[in-house]
Amino acid sequence: MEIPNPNIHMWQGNVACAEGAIAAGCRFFAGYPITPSTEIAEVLSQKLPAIGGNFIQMEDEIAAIGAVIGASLGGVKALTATSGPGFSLKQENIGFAVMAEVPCVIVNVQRGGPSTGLPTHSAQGDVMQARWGTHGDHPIIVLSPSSVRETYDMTIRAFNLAEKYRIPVVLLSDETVAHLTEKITIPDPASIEIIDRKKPYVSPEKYLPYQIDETDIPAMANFGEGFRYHVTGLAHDETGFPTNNPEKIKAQLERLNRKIQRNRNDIVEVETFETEDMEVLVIAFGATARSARRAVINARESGVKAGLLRMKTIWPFPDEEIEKIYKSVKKIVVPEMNLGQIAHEVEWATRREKPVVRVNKINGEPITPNEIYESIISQG
Amino acid sequence: MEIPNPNIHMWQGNVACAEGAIAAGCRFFAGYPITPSTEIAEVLSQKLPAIGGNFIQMEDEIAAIGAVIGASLGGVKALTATSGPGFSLKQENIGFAVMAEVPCVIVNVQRGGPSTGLPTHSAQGDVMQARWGTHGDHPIIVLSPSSVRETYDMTIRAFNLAEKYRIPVVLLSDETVAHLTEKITIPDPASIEIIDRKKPYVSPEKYLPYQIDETDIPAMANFGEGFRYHVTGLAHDETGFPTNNPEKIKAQLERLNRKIQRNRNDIVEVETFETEDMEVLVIAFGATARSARRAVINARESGVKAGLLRMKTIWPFPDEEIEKIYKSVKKIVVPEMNLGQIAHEVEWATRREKPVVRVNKINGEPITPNEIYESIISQG
Amino acid sequence: MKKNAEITINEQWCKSCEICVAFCPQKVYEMGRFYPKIVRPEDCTACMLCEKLCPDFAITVTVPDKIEKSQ
Amino acid sequence: MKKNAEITINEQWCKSCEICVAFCPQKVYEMGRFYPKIVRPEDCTACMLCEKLCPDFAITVTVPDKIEKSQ
Amino acid sequence: MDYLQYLRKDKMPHIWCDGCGHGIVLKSILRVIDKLGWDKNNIAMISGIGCSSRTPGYVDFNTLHTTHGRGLTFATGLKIARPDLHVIVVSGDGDATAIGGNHFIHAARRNIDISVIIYNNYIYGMTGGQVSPTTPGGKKASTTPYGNPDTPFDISRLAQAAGAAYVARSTAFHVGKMDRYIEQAFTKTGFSVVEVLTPCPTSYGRRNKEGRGVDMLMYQKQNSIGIEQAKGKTAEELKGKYITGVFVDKEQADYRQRYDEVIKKASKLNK
Amino acid sequence: MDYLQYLRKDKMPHIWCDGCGHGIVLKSILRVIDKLGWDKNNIAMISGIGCSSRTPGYVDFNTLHTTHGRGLTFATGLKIARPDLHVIVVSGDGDATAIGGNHFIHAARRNIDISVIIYNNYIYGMTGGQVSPTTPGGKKASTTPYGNPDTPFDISRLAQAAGAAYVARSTAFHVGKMDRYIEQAFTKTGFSVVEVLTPCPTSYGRRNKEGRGVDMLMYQKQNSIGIEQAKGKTAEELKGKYITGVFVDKEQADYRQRYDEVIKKASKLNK
Amino acid sequence: MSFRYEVRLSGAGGQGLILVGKVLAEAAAIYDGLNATQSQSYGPEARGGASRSEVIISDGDIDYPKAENIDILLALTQEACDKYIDGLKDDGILLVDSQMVTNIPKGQYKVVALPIIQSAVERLGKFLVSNIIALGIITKLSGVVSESAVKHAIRARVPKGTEEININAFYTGIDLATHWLDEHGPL
Amino acid sequence: MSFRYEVRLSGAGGQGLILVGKVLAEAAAIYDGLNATQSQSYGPEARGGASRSEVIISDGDIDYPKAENIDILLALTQEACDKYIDGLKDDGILLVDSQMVTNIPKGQYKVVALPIIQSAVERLGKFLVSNIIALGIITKLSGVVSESAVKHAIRARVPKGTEEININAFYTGIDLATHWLDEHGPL
Ligand SMILES: Cc1ncc(C[n+]2csc(CCOP(=O)(O)OP(=O)(O)O)c2C)c(N)n1
Ligand SMILES: Cc1ncc(C[n+]2csc(CCOP(=O)(O)OP(=O)(O)O)c2C)c(N)n1
Ligand code: SF4
Ligand code: SF4
Ligand code: SF4
Ligand code: SF4
Ligand code: SF4
Ligand code: SF4
Ligand SMILES: [Mg+2]
Ligand SMILES: [Mg+2]
Repeated sequence: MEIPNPNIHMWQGNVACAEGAIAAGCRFFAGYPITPSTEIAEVLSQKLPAIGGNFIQMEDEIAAIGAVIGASLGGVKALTATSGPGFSLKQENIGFAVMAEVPCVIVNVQRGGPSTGLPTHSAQGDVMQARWGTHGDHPIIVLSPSSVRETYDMTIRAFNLAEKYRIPVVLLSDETVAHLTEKITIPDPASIEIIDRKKPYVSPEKYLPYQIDETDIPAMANFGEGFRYHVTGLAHDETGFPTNNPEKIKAQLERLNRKIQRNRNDIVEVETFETEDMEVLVIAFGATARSARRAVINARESGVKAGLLRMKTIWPFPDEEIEKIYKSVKKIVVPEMNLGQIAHEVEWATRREKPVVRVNKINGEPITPNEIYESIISQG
Repeated sequence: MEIPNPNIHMWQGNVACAEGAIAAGCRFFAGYPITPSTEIAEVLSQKLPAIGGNFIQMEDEIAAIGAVIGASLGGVKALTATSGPGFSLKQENIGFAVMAEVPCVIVNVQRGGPSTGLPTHSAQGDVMQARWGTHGDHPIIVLSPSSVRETYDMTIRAFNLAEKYRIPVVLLSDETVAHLTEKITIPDPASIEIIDRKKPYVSPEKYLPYQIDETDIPAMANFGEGFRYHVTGLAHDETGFPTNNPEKIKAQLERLNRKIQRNRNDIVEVETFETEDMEVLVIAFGATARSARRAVINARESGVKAGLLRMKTIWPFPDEEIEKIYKSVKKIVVPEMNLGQIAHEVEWATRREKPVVRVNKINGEPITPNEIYESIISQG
Repeated sequence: MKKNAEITINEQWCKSCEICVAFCPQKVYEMGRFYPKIVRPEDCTACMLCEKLCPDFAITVTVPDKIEKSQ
Repeated sequence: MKKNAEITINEQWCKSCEICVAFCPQKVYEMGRFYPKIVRPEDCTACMLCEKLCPDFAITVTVPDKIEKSQ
Repeated sequence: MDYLQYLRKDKMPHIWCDGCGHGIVLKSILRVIDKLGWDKNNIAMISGIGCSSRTPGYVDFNTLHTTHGRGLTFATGLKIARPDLHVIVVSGDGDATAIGGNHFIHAARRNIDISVIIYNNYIYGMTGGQVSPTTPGGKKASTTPYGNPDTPFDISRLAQAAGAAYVARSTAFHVGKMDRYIEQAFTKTGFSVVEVLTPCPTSYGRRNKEGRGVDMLMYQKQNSIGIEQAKGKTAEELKGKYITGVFVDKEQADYRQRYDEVIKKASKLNK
Repeated sequence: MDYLQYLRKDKMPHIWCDGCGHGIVLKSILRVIDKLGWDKNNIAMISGIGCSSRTPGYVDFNTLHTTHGRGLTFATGLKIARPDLHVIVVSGDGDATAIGGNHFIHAARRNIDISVIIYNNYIYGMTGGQVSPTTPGGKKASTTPYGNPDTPFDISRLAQAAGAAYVARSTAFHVGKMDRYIEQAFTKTGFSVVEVLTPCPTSYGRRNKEGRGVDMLMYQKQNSIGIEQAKGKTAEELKGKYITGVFVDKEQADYRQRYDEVIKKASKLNK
Repeated sequence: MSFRYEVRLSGAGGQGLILVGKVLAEAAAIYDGLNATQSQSYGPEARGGASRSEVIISDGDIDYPKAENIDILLALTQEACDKYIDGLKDDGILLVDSQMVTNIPKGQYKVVALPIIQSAVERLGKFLVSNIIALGIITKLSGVVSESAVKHAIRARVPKGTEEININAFYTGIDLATHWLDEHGPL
Repeated sequence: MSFRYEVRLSGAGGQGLILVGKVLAEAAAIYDGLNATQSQSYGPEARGGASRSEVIISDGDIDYPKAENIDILLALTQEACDKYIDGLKDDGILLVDSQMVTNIPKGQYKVVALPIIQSAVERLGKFLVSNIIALGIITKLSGVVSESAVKHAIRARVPKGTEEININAFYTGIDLATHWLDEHGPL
């Protein structure tokens, strides 16, 4: 028996998320319990006060995201975690955070839907909601982890992207990964890159909280730092004050969307596996990508040249990454624990030139390697 | 001067919606005021009690949709109306209505978004949200009127579809149509088709509120009619009681989605204009379709063979209807008061074979005929 | 009067919480290996407390007609 | 004391609500065609009521230093 | 009495843990319904989400299990649409006073003829023991591992301030009181609230070393005090005591009566 | 005093209608801030949506105009993250007690050190005059064309029942009282509420034939009564009267003090 | 080909221009058997600031319901005139209150400046009826709706008890316009 | 090629099988330097009903973390046995409580029936340690983790003060398994 390495843990995905948040510098959590995300709150209720942070259980999910935005405006990195029903409730305020450009991280541990659905079972049914759940055109960043270690890393990345781009970032986990206990070796804290919001370097009188410049990402002053600016969910101009001027509105909303579009290469992350000579491309994410990987290995063993593109970033959608590799394949298999939400986007990205075979499951059970394997090797 | 015909009115879109609801048999409204939908509530607060109906202003939008579902379970046709921020808040309970298959109508009069956005200005930014706003895979029906008369007719149709398919139906209006006062000749009440939910014809002991039969649409007993069944947002079987049985869950969720898919031809309505010999196809909906129509006429006058497909049903998406007519065109113009939500679906439907030219506007102003015209006639 | 009440325990539903055992004023029950045992049925006064407190609908105390009426 | 208070009305901000006119205990104001007129400035006791009640930040009553201190 | 006639027997045994008080409350509700002789077809029982909110699944009425905290909103719509139905809402402390707190005070304000039975176990039972707005200060929950820093709501006081017509509190142990209060609530025209203090051994008792359900009921037996007796006592003397009794019982027009006036007026004006 | 130093002058004149009381309330807030000598950089003013909620746009602090009803939730996060800031929430009757009712009672329960000034004009001003939870019974609103059938909330009573440390009510007319209450609220550690009754001539006064703002203020002047004087009076005598005064003023540990204990405990245990 | 006549009414919030738009549209649609739409733009709060109401009248379908090629623009304030002049046709009519709008924007259109508000106050003693005076002027100048249709529409719309003063105001407007035409010749 | 060993633990909620899974996985991953995952299925309420916990142990990557080809299945109740037998390998081990599970499902696997719960009550006087006895048996029968790793993992996991009784229970399990192997020969 080896002397145990203190950096090795058997952690649940949800624990890794909480630990990742702390590693990212998160010092505020506001939430409302809901299966299967509750452990994130429970761990942070214990850990945050121990390091001088704050944990608060709010009266509902709407209040939780409100508090998170408030804390972030005060300069503290803030997190909330929920599942489908709570994610639906948070939508109005998520839109506020997008519009007011307040960095924060929202974890949605997906469970079976719609409605109360299957609270203790797994699903990936909130992919489109994560993109479009709030009203009005808006950009958003959505990441989806496949493992416990990745949950840790991605939580950190979620905070980094939120801070860098002044945007709420959704960590879209699923019951399978969130409740999976897995071996994790956590990285040396010194090796972890932490990004903080860009601070204004002008005097308060000159500060434009929604300035349109060459970066498209305005510097952000925290409340109480002498800048005394105004934050609103109304359409506003560079000063942050409401306006009805169509030109100014247009300029701001375009910048808002552009700041993510133009940085999509920095944001979008995919991982490919055995894609060089593949004839069948599997595109998967989250827990399902684990099964997909095994299915690819098994298919190769049976002589079918399969490859996997695993989406770590879901939104912005990795269309360019798919575009680069799909041309030569005979078909594309898209397994997901929903009725084909990603498959539809894959069809868009690939112009429906290739058959896109959907492997869907919505009964709360994870998709097995074999179910994907069958679709890979089947003819037609 | 003619003797005025009592069926001719100058009505606002919102008034026509309220009047259409009454004509459809709606006798319950629960809402929460929000610009630009408030007039619907105001008119109904006056009219409903006068015909023995009930109007209630609830404490928020969540409560309003809750009350609407409760009233519908009691057998009374029920309506709520809101705009973006309220629509976001209603999402959780909309999912409940889908899952529990409770007919009701939700009006979303779109205003500028995201967030508080532009309360008094027009937009069409909630198209994707109307489809995907609640968590989990779910079907939905979304209709979008272009005129005051159509608001009246479509409100009736929304109730009919809701009752026929046991599903919430979203009437996705926009500030332009909702606040437009326009001449309307209302039809003879006797000529209006009214559809009521299918009632069970079995004895209470045999009644299965979520029966899977050849129609896929279970009969619906109202509370208090002797059937004493159970309604839940949890995954349930044919009896309506919660289950964790993967087979039964699958069967129900598939039926839930199938009942809309297989009836999409009954639900999807489009209107075409000058599409026979067209070289440029314009696809539009809501207020924008009015400008599009004029643009098409103007283009034809300038010698460009343009045609219009106006989507009256937005979801299920009229992909087949588009498929039928797009092959011969040189390009497709999609004007919408958002950043291209429908254009993306059009690209999917047309396999990105044709250039899809987006005419987008998100500053609160309606798209003018000329802006569309320019895109129709421009080269490339 | 005492002797007339009839007590049954539905072991399919009983969850062995021991509430009946603890609160019966007449100590009619004792806890068994898995379920409560009715050890002193003759002491039962048909006070119904056990039935009312059993959270699992597992106890039925039946009182013969005339007694019920005379209560 | 009365004579020393100086009253100004910012007509850019005044919305002609007439609150100052109605509540000045000394009837210092009368309503004009569009804006209140200061008709009896000499009667002003610098009670500040008009300033406090003007919802539009349109009235300023300035009290010379020493008076303010003696209040 | 025969509880079984009101139960969906094939759904039994219920999911509640051994020693959970929820079953005791449900029984009281059924006894009252039986006593009142209500027709099962005319009863609608509605809940939100939680262990307590699973109640409707077990009873043979028109039953509706809604979204977390929203039971009262659905009930409001149903009651207005169908004044002929007896509308009963069952709710947990979390369901009624955390996420559903606003609906609770507004239903009270409207004085709509609905009875709410709140199973107050000071905790979120269903999700495994997180702190609730009624968890006493200092107590442990899975999200207050160092003890709850907050002060709990007094549900009855809140209901009273918001305008309810009838408000009472009992423990699950005091079945006689509970029956009486629930009966008074059910027969009251207007908004009535009965708060029942009930043990959750699994998610609350265990963590706070209060033992099993049976122990927690014993505590209730020994530490309850009626409001009348409580009146003279100091806060010190009342520490750890459960104060039970009827807090409000007043006559005032309910929502229906008032809206019927609106209908009368409107019909006259629009004739 | 010089109000202008606290105003964003380029945003003036404000959007409030002629005779609207909101400006009077804002002035009172500014006078108190001036008196207390607070540094503008350390003040955060937060609101929801409504005419009243437009206040933050005009003042030169850290200002945040959130979503309808949610101001208190943002404020809670900010105050916890930044205990050094003075956090003031301004809200309307609809914002605070309709859609935001739950956040209101929970902020009170937590006794978090935030002051809320509620501009209660009995109506939804911003959206054109719909009934609000505080609209008196019988009054007309655009959604109660036959008169409001409902009974209004007593905001102060609700705040009290929910646990606020300081609760007071003034009219906009009574500037002296208003200043005093707001000052007491601002200096209170814990959750403090000042409800100011304020005229909305446009959306309420006109429809209810109560005249212009000036007339409505005159009514306030003539029909207000302090709680002390009100005590002896019958309901009949108090009809149509505005009861003003301080309803609660108590000392109790605020959220911060209690959570600091948690932090202390946690740090010790996890060393 | 069907005709399309565009009217834009502009001024300050509270001047009753939305009512004028509605009456004009109803006159055309309900009493004159034409087609009509009426729309308005709101400020951030539907209160205060410059306000705009537009009426399109046609004997055919009205697709785009906003004014683009305005036949007649009413401007009761200088701010409104400056803000809403865009879109007035080259040969369109710019109708302004001669006291409120003193700075006439340059353009090809025909300018009709009349003391609308003053007439309301002085002739009818009621500031509030300026809007109906303007309606009378527009009725006369445009010729697109019949006087009797507008009269009926006014009676149907205005609050009970105010019919007479409003009809008077309307004729005051007709009068002002008639005089102007007499003086300046037909438009 | 790396090996993959699949363990499924099943019984009633509250029997502590999730803990067993966690300890087993930690033994493998933290103390034996292997890779491991542990997962569980919940009933509707995460309470009551049959419960399942699964551990996958491997010296390589573990992609799919659920059991599909089970090497050893523990069933402490009949219900659990019936419900979770699916997926047990043809040559896998079915370990059951000999008193609770009397109806052994037919199949190719090797059946090991031992009085787990009885031993807990009788040998250790504590019903609650049945789970750790089962862990001992599994450790011995599977051979996939070292006894010392499991022992360390138990100490690290169980509540302070209960270490000894749990270690005793663990060795009781090792004992039972050793005897069984002695009697029936190696698996
Ligand atoms: C919108 C939403 N948020 C959170 C949850 C998770 N949830 C289910 S029940 C519950 C709390 C239940 O507590 P309580 O109402 O006191 O009932 P109990 O289980 O204690 O009887 C929570 C937080 C949910 N289902 N929906
Ligand atoms: C979610 C949501 N629902 C509704 C609205 C519309 N809305 C804006 S302000 C308001 C009411 C304002 O009333 P109050 O809070 O009393 O403020 P007042 O305008 O009277 O000062 C409403 C309903 C909104 N903006 N957001
Ligand atoms: S009270 Fe009921 S459930 Fe509990 S032990 Fe007795 S019979 Fe069993
Ligand atoms: S009825 Fe009363 S006396 Fe008889 S067993 Fe039950 S509790 Fe005991
Ligand atoms: S109170 Fe102020 S706004 Fe009103 S009339 Fe007087 S100066 Fe003008
Ligand atoms: S300060 Fe007082 S006395 Fe002077 S003008 Fe104002 S209200 Fe009148
Ligand atoms: S968790 Fe608590 S409330 Fe839920 S069933 Fe168990 S004991 Fe009852
Ligand atoms: S509508 Fe009412 S509350 Fe709003 S600004 Fe006008 S008077 Fe004030
Ligand atoms: Mg509870
Ligand atoms: Mg208000």
